[in-house]
Amino acid sequence: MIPVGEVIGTWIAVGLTLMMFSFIYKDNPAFKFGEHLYLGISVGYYVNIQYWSTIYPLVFQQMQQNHNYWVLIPTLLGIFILLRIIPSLSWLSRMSFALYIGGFAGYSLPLIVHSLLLPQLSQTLQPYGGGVGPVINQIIILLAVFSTLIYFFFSLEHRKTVGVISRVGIVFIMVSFGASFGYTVMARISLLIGRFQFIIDSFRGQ
Amino acid sequence: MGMGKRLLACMALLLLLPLHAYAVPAPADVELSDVANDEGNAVAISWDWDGSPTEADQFSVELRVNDQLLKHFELSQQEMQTLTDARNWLSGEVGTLLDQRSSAKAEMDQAQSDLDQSIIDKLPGSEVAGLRRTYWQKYRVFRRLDKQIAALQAKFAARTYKGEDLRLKALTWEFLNEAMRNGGEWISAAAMAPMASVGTKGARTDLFGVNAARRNDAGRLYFTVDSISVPNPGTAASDDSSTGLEQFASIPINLVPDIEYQLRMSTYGAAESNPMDPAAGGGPQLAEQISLGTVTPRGNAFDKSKTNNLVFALLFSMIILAFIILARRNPNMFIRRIAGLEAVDEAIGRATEMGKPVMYLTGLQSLSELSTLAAINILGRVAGKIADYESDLIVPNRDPVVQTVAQEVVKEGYATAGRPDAYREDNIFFLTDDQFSFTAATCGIMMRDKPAAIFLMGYYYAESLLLAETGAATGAIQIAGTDAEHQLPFFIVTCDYTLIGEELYAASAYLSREPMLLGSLKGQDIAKALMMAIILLQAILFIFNGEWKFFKDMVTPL
Amino acid sequence: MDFVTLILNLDRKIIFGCVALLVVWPLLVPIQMPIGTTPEVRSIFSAIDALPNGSDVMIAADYDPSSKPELQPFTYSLLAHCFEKDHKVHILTLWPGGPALIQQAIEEVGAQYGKSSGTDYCFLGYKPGNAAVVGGLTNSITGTYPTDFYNRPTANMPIYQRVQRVKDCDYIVDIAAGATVEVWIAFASAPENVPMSAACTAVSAAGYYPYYQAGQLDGISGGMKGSAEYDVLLMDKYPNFKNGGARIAGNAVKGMDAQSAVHLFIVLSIILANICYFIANKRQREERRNA
Amino acid sequence: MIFLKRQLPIIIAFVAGIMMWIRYYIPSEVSTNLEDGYLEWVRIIVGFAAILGILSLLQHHMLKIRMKRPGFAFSYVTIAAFALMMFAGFAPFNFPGFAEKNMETGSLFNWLYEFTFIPMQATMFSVLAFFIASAAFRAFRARSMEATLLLVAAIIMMVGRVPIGDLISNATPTFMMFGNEYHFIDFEEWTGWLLNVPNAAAKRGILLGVYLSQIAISIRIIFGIERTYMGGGD
Repeated sequence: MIPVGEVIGTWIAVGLTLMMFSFIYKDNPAFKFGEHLYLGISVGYYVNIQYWSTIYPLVFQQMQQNHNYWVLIPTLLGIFILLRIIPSLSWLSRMSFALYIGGFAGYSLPLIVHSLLLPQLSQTLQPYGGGVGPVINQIIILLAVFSTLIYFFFSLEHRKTVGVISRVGIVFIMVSFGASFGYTVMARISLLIGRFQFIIDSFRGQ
Repeated sequence: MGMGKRLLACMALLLLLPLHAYAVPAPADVELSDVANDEGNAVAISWDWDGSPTEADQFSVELRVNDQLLKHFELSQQEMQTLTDARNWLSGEVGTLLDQRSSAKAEMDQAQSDLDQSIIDKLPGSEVAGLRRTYWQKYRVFRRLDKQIAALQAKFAARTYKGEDLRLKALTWEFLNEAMRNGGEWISAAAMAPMASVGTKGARTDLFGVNAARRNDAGRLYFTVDSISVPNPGTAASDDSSTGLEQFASIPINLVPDIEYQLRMSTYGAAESNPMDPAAGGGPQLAEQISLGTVTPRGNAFDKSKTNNLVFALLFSMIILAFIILARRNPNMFIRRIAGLEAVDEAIGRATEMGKPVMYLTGLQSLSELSTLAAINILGRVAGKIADYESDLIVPNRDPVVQTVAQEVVKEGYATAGRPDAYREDNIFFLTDDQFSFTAATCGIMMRDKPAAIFLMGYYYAESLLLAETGAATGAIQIAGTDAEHQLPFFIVTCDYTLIGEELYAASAYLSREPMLLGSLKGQDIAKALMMAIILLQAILFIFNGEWKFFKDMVTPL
Repeated sequence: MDFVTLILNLDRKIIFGCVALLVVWPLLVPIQMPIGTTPEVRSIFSAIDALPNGSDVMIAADYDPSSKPELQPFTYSLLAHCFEKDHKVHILTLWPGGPALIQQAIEEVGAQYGKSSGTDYCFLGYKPGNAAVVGGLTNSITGTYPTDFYNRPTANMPIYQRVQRVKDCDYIVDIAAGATVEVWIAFASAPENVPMSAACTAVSAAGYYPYYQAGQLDGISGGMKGSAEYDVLLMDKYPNFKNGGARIAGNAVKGMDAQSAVHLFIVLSIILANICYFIANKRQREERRNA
Repeated sequence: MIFLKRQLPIIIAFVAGIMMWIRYYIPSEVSTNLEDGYLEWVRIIVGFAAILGILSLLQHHMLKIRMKRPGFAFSYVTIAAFALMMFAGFAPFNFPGFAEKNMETGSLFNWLYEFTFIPMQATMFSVLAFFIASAAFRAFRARSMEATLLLVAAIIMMVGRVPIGDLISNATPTFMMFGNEYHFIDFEEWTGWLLNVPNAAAKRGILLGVYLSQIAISIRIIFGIERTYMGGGD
């Protein structure tokens, strides 16, 4: 026996899928309906998730079960953010943003240096060796990193030597963008395959 | 507070950090020291080892239980009372519920298998429906009991004030006490590990006063101990059935700072068969027991392994700050011309000619992101120009906070251009938080309003192509600028002009000539030059001598 | 209108039609092309496989329905692999759209392997704040997630008696549709020294190669192809997996024919368009010379 | 008042930023607790910030309906869908035929998620496949050296990373070099090199710049030079 809710649901899902696909033909009322429905559903979904996964456990449960009333301070700061829609009180939200963004700037600064900047820099300084092929690759990497950095160097006009090096930089940048593009095509096609798979499965009754 | 004063305050705070090191003497070939970690509870051991270690060479570290340690874990009278009370209360409350729950579970499982069977047997619908109803009844009974028990256990945790901590503490004390009583005071501190697995991250020499062992240095091994492993004494015998609190096999307990530990290391030679598998008959063969000496882990006021981080973070920050100050004095700093910016006027002019609006997107990230800020900066300039040309400006937003700021910036832009009356607040609106409903809605607006020029600035995700391709299909001039490198290829392919990566920031500095942006950009350039110098110098060093790794060591994080 | 102008001014709806056809056809009539595996995916597989049975694996499934076809198969295969090896799984998401998808996956695979929540795995759910959440996990998992997705207190769970923070986990896998891989590297993997791999959408895969190159990521799986490769590896090593339910095995494998077909079509159409473009250019030049 | 509106936020940002920065270098329990507490606060604040979006959205659609702007009827759809989702998530009673708890598998909330949200979002995303194909066809021309490079790299990736690439590689003849056997066309090898060498290196160059920008913005925020995030006005 197949559950009724799932059957109805699947057909609704197929209908909505086709409705959204109609956009590629042209903008039409069916798509507009779908677009607005999606908007409402998504916002409703996010409110629920935010409430049940953050505000409820971190604020209400903390106060009820652990009698931890410290959470009232961030709650108040959170409410300050909501005051942004009232122009005369919107300045209160600055306190919240100052704490959140200011603190986070300080929090992430050393971590960026430690986890991202230094390892990437250090990796460019690998000792050379391991045969002809690897050494050539290492030289290419060195050249690419250096010339890309030159391309994004804004204190010098791109003329003469700098122009040549930055041109080399743009070559590497373009190759890397090409790789990204190729990979992205793959991603998008997969998504389409997933969708068609769903429609086919629904029609086959799987 | 002026910026200079803030800078001074920062320096003062940093100077307040007292730096101290602490080490305890040990046998000649073994070096013991406290290492800085968050709780000040780690001990570093490095020692000489003949020959190169292999996977087969095992070792373990043990420590001797002492009174100090026991005392640390001893429960106070009051704590003991709290724990016993809470346990008694819980077993009283939960006792019968537990039995009820297990019988309810059995009933539910039975009902479920009946239901499954009925579906497999293709029984008539009414019977299946009846069974399904029964199953759901049983399920609800079980869920209710389960919820009650969980609530009581949560209350238990609340009653004992961090109840779990207290339980662990009690269990640990029991174990340590047992170890003391049995005379076998040596307990395992680190699980047995293959010798070859020890070492540090990468190779580096002594820098900034941190001496980590070198992997290339064949005979020197490096290892840290930060916890003792306490097997739960009650695992098999008493499975806490009266309270329903689940049991566990062993607990890692962090070393306690400021207590003196006596350490011993046992090494095991390779066994004939798999040394880690007692069933295979081999078992590790104890080779040697080395007394390591005593050591007291202390929390350091400064984590020395993070010295190079501090140096670089401060250096880069100071360069950037210094250039911002310089730029305030002299805002005419040179920044190279950025292709694509000339097109801005052209695009806006065309919109005016055609009598169509201009659309400006600030990206999909929140206001805290750099790219959004840059986009908003450029928006301010663009708004001013649009006000001059008397076109309409549409700005859909994904983030409500960005929306409010965008409104203010555009209003200001119109006011500066002397046309505050032309500003229409509801043209800068919030759509939705969700990425694809935002994209769908924006594409819808593009198709309906057919803007003559579209600016795609800020950070974009997968919707980049959808937006840019829809825009291209409507025939608009498109200028994109993003630091989202994944999306850049699409903008390059579909848009008329694209600002690549940091060019977006440079453009916002170039257009606004704001000292903050200019100086910061200049500072980054200098930092970049520094990095390029390091890369080049290290490469030259390598050419002369492959062993010279000064710069590499300097930037390798520990 | 001759062929060249026709191609250059081709209505895009024709291309849309071709793409749709090339996707649907191989799905209806599979060819089953053999799937090769790449070193990037093999290293994820062997990293998970090399962990001793019963290790703790933290899985961050940071995606939502929009990337479901690319990443959901990977989540299924990874979970199956972990449970096959009796690893303890800590799974969570930094994306608000994610929880329901993970719930589907973990409940289905968990049931298949007879694993129970709280003991063998814990589904921690969603918390907003990206780096703030990851940073919190490095201090205390149960502190950051006092309750799991089902609102049960985590502190009592047997799984969290041994594991207290990220550092106690043996491995991290980020299944990411967005830029969360950097967050996991910067705030968890690198500072806590826990090895990590990433399975990401094919879009971002190329962008993570610097980290792979620098050894900050053990492996990268890109998109549906990566998932298919993982399935192939899993089926090679654990033959019983092949029979272990159609939903898990080969979900991504099925799509690979269509993937190849459309890729080939796009490549050929680009080449064709470029040839026409050159001919048209040449013609224009000639006309100008003649004029 | 000016102090509260202008100076105070800057002071808060400065103190919080410096504290969180220095905390990183200090290994102690206080510093861990500081980090822990701060991160928890941030999680709560961010949770509230999300609600702001909803308020603005509703405001926008209400206004649209009140002013009877073109297409205002669709705003009813949005508001109704939102109300339905809220009802499903917050209703204090069980829905007949659905699971009892509002987030559980089989609940009305989950049903709506699975059969409306997932298909619509996934479809919206998959429409990209068509667009990417047409964009590749229309815009991908070897106009300049840069464009040609992008094109060639993309084509190698597109063919090389799907099963058909393996088929092509294995079909080409082989030759011997340095004692190893190589295929004349070996897509796996080529794509691997492309990704690991030029791609990784160029991305690294870009990333190094990006990290510096992030450091710069952090510094600017901490020292109160960057104030855009606070919004304009007085």
